[in-house]
Amino acid sequence: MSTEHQTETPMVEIRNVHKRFGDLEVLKGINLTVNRGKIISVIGPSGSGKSTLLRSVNQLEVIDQGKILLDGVQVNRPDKKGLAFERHINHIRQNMGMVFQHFNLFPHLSTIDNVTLAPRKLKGMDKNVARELGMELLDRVGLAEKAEVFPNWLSGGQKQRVAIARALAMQPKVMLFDEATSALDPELVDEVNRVMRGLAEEHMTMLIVTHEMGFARDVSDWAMFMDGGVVVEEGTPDKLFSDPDQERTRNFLSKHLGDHH
Amino acid sequence: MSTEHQTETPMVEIRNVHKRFGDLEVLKGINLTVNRGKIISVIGPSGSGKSTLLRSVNQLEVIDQGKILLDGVQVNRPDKKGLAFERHINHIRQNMGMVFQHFNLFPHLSTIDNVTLAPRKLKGMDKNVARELGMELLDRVGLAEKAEVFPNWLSGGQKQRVAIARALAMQPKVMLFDEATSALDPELVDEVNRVMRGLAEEHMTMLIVTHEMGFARDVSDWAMFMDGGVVVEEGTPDKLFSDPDQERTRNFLSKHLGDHH
Amino acid sequence: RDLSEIRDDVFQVVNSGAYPPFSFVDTQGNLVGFDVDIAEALAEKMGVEVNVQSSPWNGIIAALVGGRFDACICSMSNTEERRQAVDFTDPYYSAGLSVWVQGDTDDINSIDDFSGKRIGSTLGETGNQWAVENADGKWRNQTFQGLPDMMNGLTTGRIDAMIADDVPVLVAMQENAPDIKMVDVGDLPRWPAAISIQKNHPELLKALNSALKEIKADGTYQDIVDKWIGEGANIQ
Amino acid sequence: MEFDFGPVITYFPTLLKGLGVGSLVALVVAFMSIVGGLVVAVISIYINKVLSWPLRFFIWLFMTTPLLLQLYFLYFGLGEWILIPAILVGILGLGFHYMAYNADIFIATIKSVSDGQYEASRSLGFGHGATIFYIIVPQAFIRAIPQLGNNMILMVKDTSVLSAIGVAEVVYASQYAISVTFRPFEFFIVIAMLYYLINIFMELGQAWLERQTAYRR
Amino acid sequence: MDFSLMAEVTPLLIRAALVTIDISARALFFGFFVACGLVFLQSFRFAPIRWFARGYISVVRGTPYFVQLLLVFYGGPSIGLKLDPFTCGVVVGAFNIGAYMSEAIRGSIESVDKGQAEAARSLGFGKVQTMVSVVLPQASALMIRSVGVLAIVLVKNSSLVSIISVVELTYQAQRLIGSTYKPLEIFTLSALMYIVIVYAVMGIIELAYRRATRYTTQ
Ligand SMILES: Nc1ncnc2c1ncn2[C@@H]1O[C@H](COP(=O)(O)OP(=O)(O)OP(=O)(O)O)[C@@H](O)[C@H]1O
Ligand SMILES: Nc1ncnc2c1ncn2[C@@H]1O[C@H](COP(=O)(O)OP(=O)(O)OP(=O)(O)O)[C@@H](O)[C@H]1O
Ligand SMILES: [Mg+2]
Ligand SMILES: [Mg+2]
Repeated sequence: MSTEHQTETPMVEIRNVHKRFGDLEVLKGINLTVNRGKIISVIGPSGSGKSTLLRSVNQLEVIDQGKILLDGVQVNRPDKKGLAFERHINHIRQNMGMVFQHFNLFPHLSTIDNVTLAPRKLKGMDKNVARELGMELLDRVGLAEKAEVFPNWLSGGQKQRVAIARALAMQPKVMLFDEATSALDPELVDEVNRVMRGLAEEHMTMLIVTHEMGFARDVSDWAMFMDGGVVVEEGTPDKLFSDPDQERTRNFLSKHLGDHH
Repeated sequence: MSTEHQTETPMVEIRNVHKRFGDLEVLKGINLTVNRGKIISVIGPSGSGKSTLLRSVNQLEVIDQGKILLDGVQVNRPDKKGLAFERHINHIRQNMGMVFQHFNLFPHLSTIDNVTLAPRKLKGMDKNVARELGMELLDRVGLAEKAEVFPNWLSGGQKQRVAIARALAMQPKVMLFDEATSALDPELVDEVNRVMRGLAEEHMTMLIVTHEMGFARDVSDWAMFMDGGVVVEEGTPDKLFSDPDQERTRNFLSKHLGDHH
Repeated sequence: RDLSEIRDDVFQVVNSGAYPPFSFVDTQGNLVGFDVDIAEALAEKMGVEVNVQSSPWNGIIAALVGGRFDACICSMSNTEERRQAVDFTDPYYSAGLSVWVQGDTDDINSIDDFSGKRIGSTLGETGNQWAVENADGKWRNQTFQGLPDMMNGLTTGRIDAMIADDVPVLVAMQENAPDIKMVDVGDLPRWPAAISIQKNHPELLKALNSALKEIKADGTYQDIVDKWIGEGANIQ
Repeated sequence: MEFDFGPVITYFPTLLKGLGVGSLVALVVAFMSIVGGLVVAVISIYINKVLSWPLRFFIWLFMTTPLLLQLYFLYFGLGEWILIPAILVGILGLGFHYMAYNADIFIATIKSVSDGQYEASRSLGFGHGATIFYIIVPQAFIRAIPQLGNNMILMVKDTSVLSAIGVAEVVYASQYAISVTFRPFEFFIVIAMLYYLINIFMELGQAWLERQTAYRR
Repeated sequence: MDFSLMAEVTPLLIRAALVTIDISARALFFGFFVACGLVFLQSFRFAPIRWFARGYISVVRGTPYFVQLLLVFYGGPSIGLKLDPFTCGVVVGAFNIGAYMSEAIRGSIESVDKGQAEAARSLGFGKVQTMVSVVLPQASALMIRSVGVLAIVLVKNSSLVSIISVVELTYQAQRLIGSTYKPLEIFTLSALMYIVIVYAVMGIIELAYRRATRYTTQ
């Protein structure tokens, strides 16, 4: 097995993944390899299946066909049922942080508790240690002074940053971002950008769904363009954004680039 | 009174608006004039009070001080209480469409019903007429085939577009967008951009809160930069984005421009 | 209401409806019993129309005091305290307390033997009052909502002995012969059962008393006793 | 009607003692029925059907039959085999009864907590059970407070049913006193006031809870 | 079990059960309007009206039902309100359950996300229309459950009206036990009848609940 060569195992592997909702086939055989410490962006039009792909990676959506591997370990396990699958997937998910498009903060917990709940309960981290870690993370996203505030009182961007801090608190191997920066202003995008770079240096792997081409181009090591449930094209950001091979990609990007000139 | 010169009355006037949440003063005397058929963008860092300002315009937040006028008619009416204020504000709000940062679609209604509910109930529009209008609007945002689907089954961008269609269905005089395009991919941004331009030609006035500087610059006739509850600077997009007067604005924008080059 | 008003209307009488043989519903749903017949006999003598209804015990007192009913012909004991609140007619029978134990109990033969035992009584009845006032920490009182409950409690061993008016228990014994027996523990008080009416209605009181005398005199009373209590029984 | 509250004063200590007994029962029952109701709701929504079937039957049984009958069954019906002390019968009967009612409320509020919350928690690595415990239940509980308050306020007054099996709570105490003194209205008015006193505390508690949780919705 | 006795008393108990159904159904019907009225009054801006509604709810929930029955039944005539026992049961029942129901309705309404009402208001919906078109449909799931519980409570609490001499199921059963000394048989029968009634109510609740939550599952 390839797990012997730790450093060479890709962090995430997506192999021929299919997913349907009723009659609608949303993912039609997706393949993607994400190497350790890399940042991969997924772009594509609305409804193309980006969120569904991301949710499949940590099995919030059970896929119909194909394989997903995290660090060489298979994530989807059609052979495991019930409790056995539960135990397996909970363990896996602790290594994958996810930031949702709609944030999904826990409204009954203060900001700091949102961040520290998982390390306290899942890793049995001491309350004070967790608090320190949480404050550090909140500080990193510029929200230290909102620690005791409840999510309902936060602005959109503030919520999003709390969601990022919450996902980071488990010190996962991979971070999955679903439009993680859409509610952030440029200064913060820059901030998050720096945070991500820092994480990448600490060998954090990141899979990012985004609509902000500029951000995607800036931050990522590899980019993938999806449409209608299939991968249209992938490559380095430089290549994909400046000189795409596919007509479809060009069309999509031209709209965007048109915005700025 | 200035109402005689219809064309010269500004569509929206915000005069010295103050708003506090408990101890936190979020708006510290904002002034803004939005002329008929113009698109105004409000930009600024997270937590600067942009959403609060927008919500104040249609009195979802009751302001503590100042005046807001729609087409020469005062919106906030500290003198009116109870039912009188109710009648007044409901009437006013029918002329202001709002698209929320979190969309707030009605989960118990299908997409088309989300769009047609207001014209049917408030204008007594015939069911079939409303349906036709609704389908037209859904088509305009590219979602005709999702008419019978419930919001829970929509992707992020799809939800946002439904929210836009819903606000347009009342054929308001002013549209208020709170990050109305954050979940839209470039193609759609372009689409929405065109929709907005079309609306502007039909003399629709628009007030837009956005983080996408490119979009703001492209689409708007006037731009305002807020920070910490005050207006730092305003001007034409060309001036504001290329050659701002204030250090603070320059700083904020430099981060953004840095993204793309 | 006093008599004159009742004459124009109906004489409203209440009982508990769950106290055989004095008042109960038969399997046809009719309210019958000793108290009911007495009420009807009295009404006939008084020359008024009568309507007999039932209400749970805790409602009865309210019903009487509250004035929705004119009289309670419900085997009510005439006691000192109650006379503060209502008026009583002359007694129409006299009820005796009795003590009952399980068939195989032999260690309860006097009131002294109650010591340390659990003694049952029906909440709100005179037996209950006697047991509460005389317990003085010597025995534990346990109460029930009605005789059927209490007999159940006795046979299942929730209580060691029960205190109840004798006639209803004797009648119940005939009906379904549970394994219990009466023990003679010596002196237990007897209370006169009387009709209660609201205070300050002298006309009604007088009419009821004279009607009582009449039915006792002309044999109607003994016929009713024979019918419900037992041939030739003497409960005066 | 003339009122004479003299007798009430004589029996007031007994009434207070009855109130104490009733409150004690109510406290235990409140705890039992809320925790139990939550457990029943969680199991019947989340755990597999095999376990949930008997539970649904349990809910069904206690919801469909009157409390009084349940008490009679536990007190007299089981008397042939086991003699449960009256106060325990009362606690069990009331407890299970309101457990069934509360479960019904929790079922609705648990289902109303959005799927997004469940997913967010699962994606952090919380298991099914932990998600329910840390995320779903607290939010469902917050939403259930007004209805739970309603049920508990009803329950406090239902403790009077226990007088049927001889538990000396306040209605029981008054029943004895009324049959001795024949002053029903005076006693009922005083009982109503005593209950109202308890109710004020419960309403204050509920309002406090609602205020504490208002911004946590 | 004495089956012949059971057969004999069944018609009597059925008649009493019909009284139970009748009195509960009417109280529920009128109680719902009382509840809506109370919810409505609590939304007034004029504080004394709100206080009145809160005070009413507080007092009615705070005092025992049987005391309310007795006071209205016996105290009523002195203020010119002379109701026959059945009507009194319906009226007091409706005003009693209405207080609880208004709290149940309020709680359900408050459980709906605030953003929903804001979205409707921003479209120009008035308070009432927002309530009817947007908030209530989403509150209805919880409302059906919690009002449903109260409907069941009402059926079961109807036994308390016997205190004002209405012969309903429980009291009839107790009277029959008093005369026959057969508690097991008679309680079994009356329990069966309660089960049938309440089960029917639960069935209706379940159906309504499924309808109200249709949009969450497609
Ligand atoms: N209901 C509330 N109670 C208390 N504080 C609030 C409330 N709503 C907003 N705030 C605070 O007011 C400030 C301004 O919020 P607002 O939502 O207007 O920001 P914004 O400019 O829209 O930010 P973003 O770009 O992140 O959406 C924030 O600091 C926020 O925490
Ligand atoms: N639970 C569901 N049931 C049915 N259809 C669904 C469901 N979730 C998503 N879909 C559909 O699947 C398609 C892909 O959705 P997805 O959320 O993956 O899109 P996306 O690429 O993330 O779009 P966006 O950029 O707008 O967020 C959409 O057409 C959507 O309507
Ligand atoms: Mg998406
Ligand atoms: Mg905002």
